Amino acid sequence: MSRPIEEKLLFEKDHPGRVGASVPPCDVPEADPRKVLGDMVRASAPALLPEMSEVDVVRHFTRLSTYNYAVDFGLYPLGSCTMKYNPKINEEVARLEGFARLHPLQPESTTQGALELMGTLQHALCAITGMDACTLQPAAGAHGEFTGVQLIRAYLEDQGDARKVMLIPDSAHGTNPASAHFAGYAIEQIQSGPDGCVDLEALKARMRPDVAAIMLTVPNTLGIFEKNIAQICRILHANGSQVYVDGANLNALMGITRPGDWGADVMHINLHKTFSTPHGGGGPGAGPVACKSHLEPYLPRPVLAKKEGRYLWDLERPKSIGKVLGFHGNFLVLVRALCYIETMGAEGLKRASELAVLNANYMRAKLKPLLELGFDGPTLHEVVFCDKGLPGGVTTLDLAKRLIDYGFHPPTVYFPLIVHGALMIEPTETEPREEMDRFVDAVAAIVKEAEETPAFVKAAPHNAYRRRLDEVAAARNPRLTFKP
Amino acid sequence: MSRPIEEKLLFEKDHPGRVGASVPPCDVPEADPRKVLGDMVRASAPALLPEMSEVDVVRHFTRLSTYNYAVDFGLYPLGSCTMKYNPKINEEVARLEGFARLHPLQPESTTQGALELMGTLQHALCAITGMDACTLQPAAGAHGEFTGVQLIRAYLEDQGDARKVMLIPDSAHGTNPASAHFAGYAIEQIQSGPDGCVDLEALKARMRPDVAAIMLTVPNTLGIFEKNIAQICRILHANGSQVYVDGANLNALMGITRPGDWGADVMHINLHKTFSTPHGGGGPGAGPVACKSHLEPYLPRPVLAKKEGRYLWDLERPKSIGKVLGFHGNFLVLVRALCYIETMGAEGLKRASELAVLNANYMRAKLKPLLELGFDGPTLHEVVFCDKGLPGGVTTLDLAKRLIDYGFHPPTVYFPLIVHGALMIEPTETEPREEMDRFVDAVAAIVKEAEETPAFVKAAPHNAYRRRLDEVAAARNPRLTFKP
Amino acid sequence: MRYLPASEEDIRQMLGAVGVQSVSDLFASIPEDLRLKGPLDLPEAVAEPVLRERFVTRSVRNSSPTCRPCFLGAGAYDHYAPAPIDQLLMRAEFYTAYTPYQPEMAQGTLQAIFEFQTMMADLTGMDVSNASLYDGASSVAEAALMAHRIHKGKTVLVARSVHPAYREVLRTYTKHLGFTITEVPFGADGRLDLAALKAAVTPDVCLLLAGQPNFFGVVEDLKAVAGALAGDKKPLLGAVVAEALSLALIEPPGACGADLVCGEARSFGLPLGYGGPYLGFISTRQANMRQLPGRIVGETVDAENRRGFVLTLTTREQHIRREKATSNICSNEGLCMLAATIYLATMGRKGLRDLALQNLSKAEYLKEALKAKGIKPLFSGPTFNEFAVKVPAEKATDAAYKADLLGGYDLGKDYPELAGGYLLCATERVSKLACDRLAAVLGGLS
Amino acid sequence: MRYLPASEEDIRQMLGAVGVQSVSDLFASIPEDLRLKGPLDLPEAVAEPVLRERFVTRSVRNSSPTCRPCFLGAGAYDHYAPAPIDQLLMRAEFYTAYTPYQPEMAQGTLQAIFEFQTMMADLTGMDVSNASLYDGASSVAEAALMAHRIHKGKTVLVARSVHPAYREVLRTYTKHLGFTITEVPFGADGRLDLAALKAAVTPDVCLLLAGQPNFFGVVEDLKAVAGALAGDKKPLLGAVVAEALSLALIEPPGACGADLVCGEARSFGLPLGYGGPYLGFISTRQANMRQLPGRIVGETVDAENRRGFVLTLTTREQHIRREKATSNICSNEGLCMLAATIYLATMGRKGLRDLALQNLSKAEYLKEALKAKGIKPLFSGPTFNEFAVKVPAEKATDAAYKADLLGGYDLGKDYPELAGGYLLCATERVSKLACDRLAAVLGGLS
Ligand SMILES: Cc1ncc(COP(=O)(O)O)c(C=O)c1O
Ligand SMILES: Cc1ncc(COP(=O)(O)O)c(C=O)c1O
Repeated sequence: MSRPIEEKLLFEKDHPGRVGASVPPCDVPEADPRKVLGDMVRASAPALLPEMSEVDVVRHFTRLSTYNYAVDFGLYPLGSCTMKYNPKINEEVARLEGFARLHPLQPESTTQGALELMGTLQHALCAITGMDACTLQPAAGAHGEFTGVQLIRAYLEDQGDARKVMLIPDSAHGTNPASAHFAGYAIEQIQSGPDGCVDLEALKARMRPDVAAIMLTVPNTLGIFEKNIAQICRILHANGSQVYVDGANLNALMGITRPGDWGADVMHINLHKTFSTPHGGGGPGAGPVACKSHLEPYLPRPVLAKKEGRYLWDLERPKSIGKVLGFHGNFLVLVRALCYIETMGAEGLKRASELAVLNANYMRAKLKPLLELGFDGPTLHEVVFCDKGLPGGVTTLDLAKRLIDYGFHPPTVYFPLIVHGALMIEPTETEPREEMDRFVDAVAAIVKEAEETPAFVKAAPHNAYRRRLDEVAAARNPRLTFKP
Repeated sequence: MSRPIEEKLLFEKDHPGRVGASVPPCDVPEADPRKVLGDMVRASAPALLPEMSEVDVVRHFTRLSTYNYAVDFGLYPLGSCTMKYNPKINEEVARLEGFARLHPLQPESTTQGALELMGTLQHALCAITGMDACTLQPAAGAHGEFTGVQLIRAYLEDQGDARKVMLIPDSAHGTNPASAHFAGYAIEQIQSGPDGCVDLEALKARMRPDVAAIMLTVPNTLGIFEKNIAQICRILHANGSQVYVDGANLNALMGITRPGDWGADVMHINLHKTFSTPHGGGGPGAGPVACKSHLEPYLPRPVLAKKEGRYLWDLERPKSIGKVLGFHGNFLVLVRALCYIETMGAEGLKRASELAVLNANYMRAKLKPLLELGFDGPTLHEVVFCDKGLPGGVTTLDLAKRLIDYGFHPPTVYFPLIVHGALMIEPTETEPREEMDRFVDAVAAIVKEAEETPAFVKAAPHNAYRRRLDEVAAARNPRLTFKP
Repeated sequence: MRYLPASEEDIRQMLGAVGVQSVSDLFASIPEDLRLKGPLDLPEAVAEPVLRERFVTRSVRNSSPTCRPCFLGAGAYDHYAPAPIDQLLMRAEFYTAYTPYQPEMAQGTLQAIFEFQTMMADLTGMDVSNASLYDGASSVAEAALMAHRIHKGKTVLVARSVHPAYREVLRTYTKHLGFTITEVPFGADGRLDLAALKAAVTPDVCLLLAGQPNFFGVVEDLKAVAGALAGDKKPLLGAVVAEALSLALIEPPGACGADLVCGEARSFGLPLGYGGPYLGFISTRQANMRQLPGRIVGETVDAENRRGFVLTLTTREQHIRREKATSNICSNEGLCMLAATIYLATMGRKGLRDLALQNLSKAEYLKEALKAKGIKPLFSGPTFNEFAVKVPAEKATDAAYKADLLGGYDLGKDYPELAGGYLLCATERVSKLACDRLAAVLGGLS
Repeated sequence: MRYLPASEEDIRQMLGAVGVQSVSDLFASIPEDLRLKGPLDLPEAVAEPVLRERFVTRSVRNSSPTCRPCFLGAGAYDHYAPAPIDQLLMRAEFYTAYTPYQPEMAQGTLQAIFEFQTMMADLTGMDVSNASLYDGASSVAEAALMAHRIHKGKTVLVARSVHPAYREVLRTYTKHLGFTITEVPFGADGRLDLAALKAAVTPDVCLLLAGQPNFFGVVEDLKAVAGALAGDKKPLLGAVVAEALSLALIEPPGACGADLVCGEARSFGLPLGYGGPYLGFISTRQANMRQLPGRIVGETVDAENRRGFVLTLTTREQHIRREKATSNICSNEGLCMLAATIYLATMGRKGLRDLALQNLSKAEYLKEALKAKGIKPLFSGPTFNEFAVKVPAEKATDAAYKADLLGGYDLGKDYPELAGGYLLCATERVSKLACDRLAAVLGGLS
């Protein structure tokens, strides 16, 4: 193909009289909406829904798709996002009619295959995390955080010991404080030490009875393993507090070490990161929560149970925090995740983590001559560089935009917040070495360009479907819908 | 996305030790190939088969795909190719396991669904063409031609009247003479009259006993309906000759007029043109042959029959020309074609032809101020322009290549041979008007460029994945495989 | 392993570049005593052909609406999704992309979101919409939090006729935030009891949530409801739409005085999927835009002044505002949003209305068929494609199943006061014949 | 109609631009008396949801190897196609494109063909390959025409042990071209009778076609066959490969002295599909390149000297040479070729060999299991994944079916002299258990 075809908005393609779908003829008498619904009948059609032929629709979205970058094209090194390859067999099995067309409220006797699948996945997630119980209901990582923090809260209240404060390191993802906040906690940020880890002494000093829990991402968003994690758990527990682990970075740890064994009480898992389910341009994901047995009574209803060899939904959960989603979680995402786990097996998952860490360290080693590290300590599955030393006044954003011209998706930028102009790089284990080399070469070329022609770099991207987009203008004068 | 990613050849991506597929463990004792096969064991592995991971493979072909243009992007006006939209539901039903995983030699009692489908399709094709019988065995248009001509030959021989000569107009597609040649005929080219049609008087004059048949494309490759077709049939029949119709352009005629009613004896149908099955970058297609009852005894074996409500394959066909394909035809293409026919229904097919002709005439009207017509008479589903009057020494090829820069696939060029520098344009009925307007605008722009900056046009394409490719060098020094 | 490109030789070279001896050296920062000693307690890897068969087996150990016409609705409606949708979703450019953080290489996703926002606003009669939420239930909870931010009151009135799971999620979300959740009863017509509503409104009430249609399938007189909300600090009116298809035929909440609309848009081209992934949304008035939860896309221009789209109003979001964000949501339901966008473009304004009308007609037909068997609607209010009747509910589902039908929903599970109430849904996918069969089955129960 | 974008308004405007009153005016060039008076004798249009169900119904009115392990080969072998293949084929860039006539916008297809040609040449031990032919049977016919062009002789020797359908197509193709087709018998080992072969060779023989493996699954001693072809005007040796997977384990024909290899490569990632579309091919020595039928892709450079690919040697083809072309083929099996290319890249040289070895092992196991039940191979020659036995063939298939197995192929249909011969195939997809079950069933027949 040549350059992407410029495609208008759907509403600019509206063509009255065109038809995009065929509705079967009605085999019952047509009802008169006005008679049935009275004046609650819709007075005017939704004017903006376009009329298009099937051809128009297919071309519209096919053309739009060509403006996107994707994992199936190449490296997508968004840190803490684990943009690993999305296996094709997962997509195939998730589309089997016996899964895709199941109604969530069918009697359990008619859904044993689906329930067995969920039970098997719960077991696998417990085995991987070292936890005792699991809920598959949360729809994403942040949803899992919220659920997990609610479990802590319900447990503590049940102990008669409601507490107010959630401790969260400054390196944490924004969802952590937000999730804790919506569970009613006051957030207290704790500063990372010079090694990027929790300052143990400061933590000890903060141990007062108002501390409900700590939320830790392990390895953290710098890619650093929280070396004192076991001790942290002990400190918190001694204070009557709980430990929440954000499992977004579990991809570094499978088969190597388990949060449950450190002493953590509860964690969420991003199936759309560690377990290869696609990101879909922003979801759907799934954020199961795994916990120790003392938190199990509080899990969202209903809980999957097994009686006399049959699975069923147990609704009688008096201590449950209640539902967090309308039905049983993002089932079709769960299907994919189990397909991945069974494909990999115990050894394969461990190997995935090992190679994820190897790839990240390889990138680190190759990029170190070009960029400055955010923190110096050993890192696992991802590495964070800072903008110090970028020549020619070129910023992290400029570097990122110029990478687009080289055919790469940029890393996560300006996060974590504790690193100036952060560039957070996570290649994942599914990246071949040559692809990483290609990326390193691109960074080297850009650094050179930054020295020689900084203005050119600052004006990037030059070859993308769009030049740099004005985000400030968009926020200042929000235009959120098409106006005819 | 930015510009397409340059992707090497598979062999340059060979990476020993990588694995792309998982072969299940063998549940029987592993045989020793040397023991079983003796010295017929393969001595060395096929060295060039690459070792790649699944990720590598998916990226390789995904990247390659971005170098292609396709119907799902826009207008693909290849004349006589009928590049209509390929409906998505066709693709879905053709992948049902009960079709896709049927073995061709299963007992008929286990394939009644497939046989009923084929029977229904045969009936539909007979209804559309006005013929009496039909074989679904041929795999493409040319294969259908060969089959149809063989039917004629077998019939005439059976009459004790083997004849030698096949008459073919100069406007015919190259497959016509080639197919007739391989059926053992001497080809005699007949010149088109000034109206692009067969010269009736010349034809009459040629009616001698050596003429086996005439092969006519109707409408012909100029898009012109052979107005004397009925008379031609009568002339040939009076001479004891047969009439073969190349149905490549049936898309102009559905529900409007039927070759069987004109007096034609046999024809092929391109399911991958008229009946919306995808072209697949060069097949697979399907070229069923429909004929009058006098030719039926000669159809390829086996013939689909129905006995006591059950379908079966009738092998007892003593007069059959024999098989032309190993099994029963391109079945999964047939599935798609029937899905299309049943989607459209009688009226829908007629409407498709009407609109195909309307679209072509619209293109003709809009392009006429810009390009010179090859022939002046009324045309149906396609229109042919010539290169006369292209300014600046710009050729048909240059115009075609420059269209690529404008994001269009060029029309068929330099065919039919009787038009100088032919540009043969068939939009099909699935093209929306705006898309045709966009194309006309592009042609207008190029004609202007040809006046102003002809050298630029002659150097096109400029924006494609590749600049103009050297076909002469390729043919002079053929490099047909990768050499390490 | 086919997803792991590194060969032994790659590993050797990469270890060399890193400057370590072995892969396990890379994990030196993990204290020895925390390392897992044995292998994970999981089965061995399974080869793709075997695994595929295992999943096929699992899938056929369920009986779905494919074999049995489905009269079960209750928040999940069995509609047909035209074939192009899934094939477009399967384009790697869409499904293997992340959230569009780098707009210059994500315009495909961004333009589609902008189109979705526009169509959802149009359908609901609102000015703006977000880019999706997890599902209908959580959208109700997010709506309550949003209404509180706008109005400041801490009491939420929710119609008892709102989907029970949605109400439960609302409670879970607000449990520790000092909210009071008060249910407003329904009348004999199945509609909101307006007198009770009026009595419940206090200055602390920030929001009234009413189902449209409600859980009983009954279409509320939303204008009357809006009229009942009076006073100085009058609460926001939020419509909860669990069956988005109804928007094509029912007066949009925006035209009835609603301030926000939340709900579930899975009916727009997504599979039933045993409950997920689904597609939550909120749309609202322009003035409330900055209080919306979730992603929002806005129009802008690039350096060459060409139109383009970006994620916008991001200062509402957790990655910038952390605990002060309007929501904790990050990954949402992007691909589901895309499916709905394709669906709406495919159906068009006329197709969607035709389909909605057909749903209405099927339900009305089923109602009449049941009446003919002596089974009466539980409520007198008008309905869309779902309605409640009075039958021996415990027996009904089994009896239907034996007749190769997926029966309805036993209202007694959630509403003790409606024991014997049975919720039935009839979409375009149930035939007249199936309706007749169901009527015969239910009519035959004592 | 959803595939027809023109609205009434479009039609009005387009008619205006054309300058006619009505659509029927456009057909004025078709004589009135030839116009169809009534509508086509076809049913009315069916809506997509209904039609989909109809096709599902049709598809389940067949019983396929999905439910029944398949011991039927005979030219179509039940192999697993890894999931990425079909998802890549579904990229519109591939399946909705035409033959790559405009190379600058078809490099994706062209590069894939070049890769296919390379791998097929490598697998067969030849120098070059074409881009595909219709199927294995027609490739045999094309090979005969090609050999004639090279050698000029008009007699083709074909082993009687070549696939019966292939031989039949060969006869159909050559019927009117003055060829003599002579069959060469097989010996007790199932291999070509070399003495008979030698006796049959005359200066007019342009080609000997031998199956490798042949229809009985027997692997020919192709080197000995090559040795038997002597003399001045010695014929070309053509190997017919109906089961392309065997190429991974059997000495390639090129290494045994063959001049060309033709056959069927459907085993490489394509569905059984009730017989089509399949994937024919011919590969040959460099010297014969210009006599190949069908499309061929060659490497070249563009105006900026970058590597690129084009259709080449097109002067062989009908659109240039018309009746003097090397073949009439035009559309071939492009997408099937792509599937095979993806398959071969996925399997790799090691994976393909492992799979072939597993096929060999399964067949050997089945052979032994049958021997244990007293059923003996019909031939003594070595086999790959298929072999013939002697059983009451007429009863065998029914009995197998009753035991939920798809049984083998009754050789008596094509070889009266082998009445009671039964051809059985065992690929990687039949389990040990299924083999045991089949052995028990066949052993139980009198
Ligand atoms: C460390 C961390 N925690 C939590 C999340 C939130 O996960 P989700 O987007 O699935 O809600 C992210 C997402 O990027 C993350 O990186
Ligand atoms: C008029 C005409 N006849 C025959 C053919 C050959 O059809 P196929 O490519 O299906 O063999 C073509 C192909 O373009 C054609 O245009």
